[in-house]
Amino acid sequence: MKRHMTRTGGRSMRNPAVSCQRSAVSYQLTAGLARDVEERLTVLFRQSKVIGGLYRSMGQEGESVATAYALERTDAILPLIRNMGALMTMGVRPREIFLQYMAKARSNSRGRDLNIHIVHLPVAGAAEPVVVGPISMLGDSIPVAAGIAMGARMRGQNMVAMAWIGDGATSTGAFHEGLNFAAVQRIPLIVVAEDNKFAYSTPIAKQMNIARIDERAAAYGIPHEMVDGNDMLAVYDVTKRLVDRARFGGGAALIGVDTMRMQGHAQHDDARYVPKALLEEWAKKDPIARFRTHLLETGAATEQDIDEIDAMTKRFASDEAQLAEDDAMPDPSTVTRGVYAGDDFAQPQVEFVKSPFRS
Amino acid sequence: MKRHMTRTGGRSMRNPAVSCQRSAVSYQLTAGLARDVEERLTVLFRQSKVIGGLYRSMGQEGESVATAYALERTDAILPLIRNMGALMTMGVRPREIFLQYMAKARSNSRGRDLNIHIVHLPVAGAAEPVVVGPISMLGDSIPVAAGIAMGARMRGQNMVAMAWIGDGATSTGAFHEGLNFAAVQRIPLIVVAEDNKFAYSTPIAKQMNIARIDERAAAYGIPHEMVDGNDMLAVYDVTKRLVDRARFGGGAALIGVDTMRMQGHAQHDDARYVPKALLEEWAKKDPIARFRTHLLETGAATEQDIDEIDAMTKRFASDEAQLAEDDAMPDPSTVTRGVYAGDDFAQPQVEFVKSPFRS
Amino acid sequence: MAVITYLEAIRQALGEEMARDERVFILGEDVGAYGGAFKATEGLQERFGEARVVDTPISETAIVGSAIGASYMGMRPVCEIQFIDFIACCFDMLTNFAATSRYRNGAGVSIVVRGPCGGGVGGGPFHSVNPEAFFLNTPGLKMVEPSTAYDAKGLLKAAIRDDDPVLYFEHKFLYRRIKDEVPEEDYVVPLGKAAIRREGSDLSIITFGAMTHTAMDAAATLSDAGVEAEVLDLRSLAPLDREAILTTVSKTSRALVLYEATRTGGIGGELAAILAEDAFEYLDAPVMRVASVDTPVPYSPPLEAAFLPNADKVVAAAQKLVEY
Amino acid sequence: MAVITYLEAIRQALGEEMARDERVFILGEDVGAYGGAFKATEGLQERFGEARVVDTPISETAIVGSAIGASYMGMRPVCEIQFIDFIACCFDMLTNFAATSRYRNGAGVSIVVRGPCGGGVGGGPFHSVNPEAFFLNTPGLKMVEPSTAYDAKGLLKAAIRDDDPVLYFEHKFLYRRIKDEVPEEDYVVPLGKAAIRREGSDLSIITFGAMTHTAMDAAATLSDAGVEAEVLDLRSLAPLDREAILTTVSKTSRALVLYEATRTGGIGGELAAILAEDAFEYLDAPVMRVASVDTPVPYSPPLEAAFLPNADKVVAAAQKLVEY
Ligand SMILES: Cc1ncc(C[n+]2csc(CCOP(=O)(O)OP(=O)(O)O)c2C)c(N)n1
Ligand SMILES: Cc1ncc(C[n+]2csc(CCOP(=O)(O)OP(=O)(O)O)c2C)c(N)n1
Ligand SMILES: [Mg+2]
Ligand SMILES: [Mg+2]
Repeated sequence: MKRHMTRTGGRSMRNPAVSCQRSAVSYQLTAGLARDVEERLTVLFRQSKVIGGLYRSMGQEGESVATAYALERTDAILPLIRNMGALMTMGVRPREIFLQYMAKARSNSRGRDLNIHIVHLPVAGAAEPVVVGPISMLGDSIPVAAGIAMGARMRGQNMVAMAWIGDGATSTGAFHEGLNFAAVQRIPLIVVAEDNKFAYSTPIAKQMNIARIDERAAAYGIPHEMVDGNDMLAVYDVTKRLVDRARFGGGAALIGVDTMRMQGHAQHDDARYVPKALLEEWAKKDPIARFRTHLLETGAATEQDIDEIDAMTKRFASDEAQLAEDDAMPDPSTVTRGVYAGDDFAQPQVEFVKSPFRS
Repeated sequence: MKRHMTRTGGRSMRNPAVSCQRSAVSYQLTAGLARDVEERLTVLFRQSKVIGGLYRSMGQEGESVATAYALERTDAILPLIRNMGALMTMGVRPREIFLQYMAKARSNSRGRDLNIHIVHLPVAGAAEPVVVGPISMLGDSIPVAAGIAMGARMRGQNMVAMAWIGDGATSTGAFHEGLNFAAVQRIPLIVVAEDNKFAYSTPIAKQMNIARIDERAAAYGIPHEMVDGNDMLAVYDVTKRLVDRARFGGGAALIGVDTMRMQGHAQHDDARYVPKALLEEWAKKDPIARFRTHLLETGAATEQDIDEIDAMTKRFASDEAQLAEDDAMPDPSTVTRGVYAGDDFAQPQVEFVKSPFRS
Repeated sequence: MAVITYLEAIRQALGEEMARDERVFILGEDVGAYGGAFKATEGLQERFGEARVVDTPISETAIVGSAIGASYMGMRPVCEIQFIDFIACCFDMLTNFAATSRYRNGAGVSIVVRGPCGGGVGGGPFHSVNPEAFFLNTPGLKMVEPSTAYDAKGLLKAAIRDDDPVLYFEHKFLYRRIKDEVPEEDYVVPLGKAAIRREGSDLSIITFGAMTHTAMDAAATLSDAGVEAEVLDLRSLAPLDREAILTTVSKTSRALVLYEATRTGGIGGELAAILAEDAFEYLDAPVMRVASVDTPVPYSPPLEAAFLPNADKVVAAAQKLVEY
Repeated sequence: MAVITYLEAIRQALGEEMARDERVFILGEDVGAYGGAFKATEGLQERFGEARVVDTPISETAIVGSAIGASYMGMRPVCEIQFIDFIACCFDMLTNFAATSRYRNGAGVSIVVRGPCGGGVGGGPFHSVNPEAFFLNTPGLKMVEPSTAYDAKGLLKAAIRDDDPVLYFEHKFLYRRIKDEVPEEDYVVPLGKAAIRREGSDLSIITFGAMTHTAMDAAATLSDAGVEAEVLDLRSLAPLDREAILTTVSKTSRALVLYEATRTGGIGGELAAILAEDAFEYLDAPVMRVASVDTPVPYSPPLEAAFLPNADKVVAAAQKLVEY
């Protein structure tokens, strides 16, 4: 398994120089922002301002950020509920997330759909990503992701689509059909399969009989690799290589990430089925803390730099939350509108932020 | 790839003694019977006595027979349309097939369902197999097969279930979900995946991006092996080993068979999309002719023995066809009966023959 | 008699049937140690072991397909679909395999497929569906949906003992909100039988599931205004209790059909057709349908409130109906 | 005007739309060199290349799912389901993903899903289905089913140009049996519009697809007996042409609803409900449904004949209706 840092963030023997062009600090920023946004959501949830469930990616922010970092700004992402990091990396403005979770009128779904179920199909020429949030039926985003990348290819765009999927969701028929189709058609689709040890309460051993989640891809004849998901540099390296390969005609690939869901499935779930020892072990490997250590040890940033970053992301998250809180709830008279074409009404476009979260 | 005979049937270097207890001659009998039954069906089809399509297994009879031979009489089989050989091996009386194809009143489905869509659930203690014919939706029999073997285990029966599946059908979500579940639960399920080069008109290269069909199983962490499907001895050996393993708690396995569909998808299909050279190559490897040569060369049978076998199976097939032809068509007044329990009516049980086709 | 919740009634039915008949077992996602997303199977794995309460992968088609196979071997599987919306992922297995098996080959499929349906809890478009109409045009399936704890228990027991595939929809809004008396001793509520929840002579409200309670609320309001509604709780959606439907409408001459699924193509159509065919002479006014509006289920509370039927909408429709 | 078959009309519509708009492409099983199980796509791969006529694995969910994705990128995919029965295998993708996308996020899904439906050819339980009622309770989908070559071509063109997901059911019994005149020039038959196939004043037969021809045969027989039936061919099943339905029934005061799917839970229920609601005052007799019996589709010809509606059954029902 690919690993760049030692488990607690120190320099490992195999740790090369930071291999991406972008500043290492921006990983820290983005993963921190993802966590801060979710922390704010947790507060809002406790205040009963979030409608329905809240699904946290605590402990997984690193893989989500570092995989998305390997994409170009105009590529396509199909995140699942725990890919807050990917959304932040692609520059989705945090307010969008708060608006969605609070079911507000100006959320991308106008209060019609849950949490990160947002869709952005940029106008031609815009330097924006395609974002297609999930529907709840797990697995379905894989065929759709294949179609996005295939459609883009038909239209002459050199686009890669990236879809994330949980260990549990790899058991669905839709996952199989979609990835197999992508493999046969050499579609530039990157699937990030997240082994976070559980699907709701079900341990991965009841989900699959293979030792490593990336072996799911062996049935499709595509490259697959396992990576320490809490090592952002390693994740980036592996992903970048496979993204480049896909972009230049090499076809689909699957990246297995070894990580851990550090909270319950959703906020209502106290996750008592998770062995304490497992949590303790993974707490030491927290991707953000580890990367902090790495930045300090490599001299890429000082304590003060990082504290400033932390303060900035926290402030940003809370400002954005406030903006969303102040928005109105949807007007009930709009309920029947826009089921079919011709009856569309005011569609709030997803907003993106550029700086300082991405070079 | 496992192979016992040379491609044309001569003794190969690796050819061990016939490794099963049953007489080698019975393979020849059974595969020949399967072909003869289908030949009769072809005649009946031309006479417009078959309702709907006729699907032949020409060229694949060998793998179908030899895989089923590895089962006990009380195991479960879930054949697909091209598994006439398996049905004959388990002793299903040919008349049952003719009755079904001609949609007769006393067919197992009472004229309600197609071709080999028969179901036999033996009464407790009967020395008969469970037979669950397919529904047309490909892939669906894999989860059902898993359930049969799981249910039998729950009831304390030491039963193995065997399901056949085409290369094309391995692309379905149902296949994936069913085999994955069987793998996780260590269910005694043997899947025979038939690479017969085409799914209808679609070549296998458009169906999967792997070189060998058995790699489909790599995603499930179960043993898988590829075998020359037109070499009955090799097929039997590989299958027997995996069946025994499954029976004694080893769990599911997949056998990939390398074979060739020697006619069109169904009788209406002239299969002009199949390269002539491919057919010629495989014609030389006909499993029945090959086994004939093998019997002669090993001295297991004489020309005369085999001619007698041939005459016997032909006569049997045609007698059975005649019995079926003489049966009545269903009474239309029965059409509404038996949708729900309590309204069941005269259910024709599948009949089995014992001798001389199985020891 | 003990007073228990709708959810507890389901849990009791499962536990008692498993104790009564060793062929009964449960399979689904997170049904084991966790006890299911809504805790309907809580404690059952501890009591009956891992072999009889099986945590499955996220594979609805495998869940239902393997249940079919196990039922062929004489077992009586109860499948849990975590939210009934995911039944769409095994639509093929249910409608093509399970529903046709007995008719085709006399091979009955004794499975129950149960799960939480319905809205009103901010579940959004994928956790709120009422799927009965998806299955109503497939002969071979049975469908039930209880509105009380008593029925929840009795119908589930009947479903498990039934020799045909039964879809059992439990309304998640009722899980912990509804409590009623349930006998200590074993009982079943037979499939195919509706129940009068309130007698009345001015109109019939034909409904089921959570909407039964909405109908009762509306009936109380109507009664204050001098209109007496009879409330018929269908309980079974397939087969429908034609006799009970015709009896109430022959008495009141006015029918209001209330269901929570979206209006077009819903079960209300079938009810209207039955009434059109067999109650034409009794009817003094058009059959009225009150249902959700024709959109996906919206998530935001003000939208969902506008989307769903409620007592006010029923009262307004009923008043129109009696004034007709 | 050329006289062409229903099947040829479909093929022409596909070819012309692909020539007209490079965003249109086809995907499905065996649609390429083979030209599809029924040859609806014959010659198209040769003409437009492998990139625009894509042979897929046996993966209905991937077919429809990838079509949704491609449509997000501005393409206009046409999915072929080899027999429409297999649409059950992508029920989830259609009802949950495609149908809700525009409502949820304003992201329209411009796909067509087409395939052969219906019985009468000895296809048995898995190659004969009429699936419209499975989808009628899902807002966001459109559905059409032509009965003539003219409509087959015009409706398919309209479906491809439409910005919403359209299910296009083609009745396999009609493929080579029906021929009629089709203009040389480009035309569409708008979605949502029914057509009167025969005028009459004694009763209205409301139907679509292959049953339109059955209705016409029945109407001819009835006419000989002095009963003049009006035949309304719905063409679009979602949305229904409410106006045309009410207009014909207001004229004849008697409605017979004829559909080939099984009776209970079929589209006839929705039609009866619409009539009950909005034509109550016009109706002089109960709405009658003539449909297939409530069983899986049986395979053997005598059984299938007993199962399906036919002109005799329609005549008998119509006579009862006018005598009412
Ligand atoms: C088809 C389907 N079945 C069931 C569910 C219910 N469900 C929601 S999340 C979840 C667990 C997902 O686990 P995994 O895929 O590992 O992702 P994770 O939550 O661990 O990120 C389940 C079972 C669903 N959303 N879709
Ligand atoms: C789910 C599903 N989709 C499509 C079909 C139509 N169909 C019937 S047979 C066939 C080809 C099957 O090929 P394969 O699985 O390789 O089996 P073979 O015919 O080669 O034995 C297809 C596409 C089907 N039966 N089921
Ligand atoms: Mg997981
Ligand atoms: Mg094949």
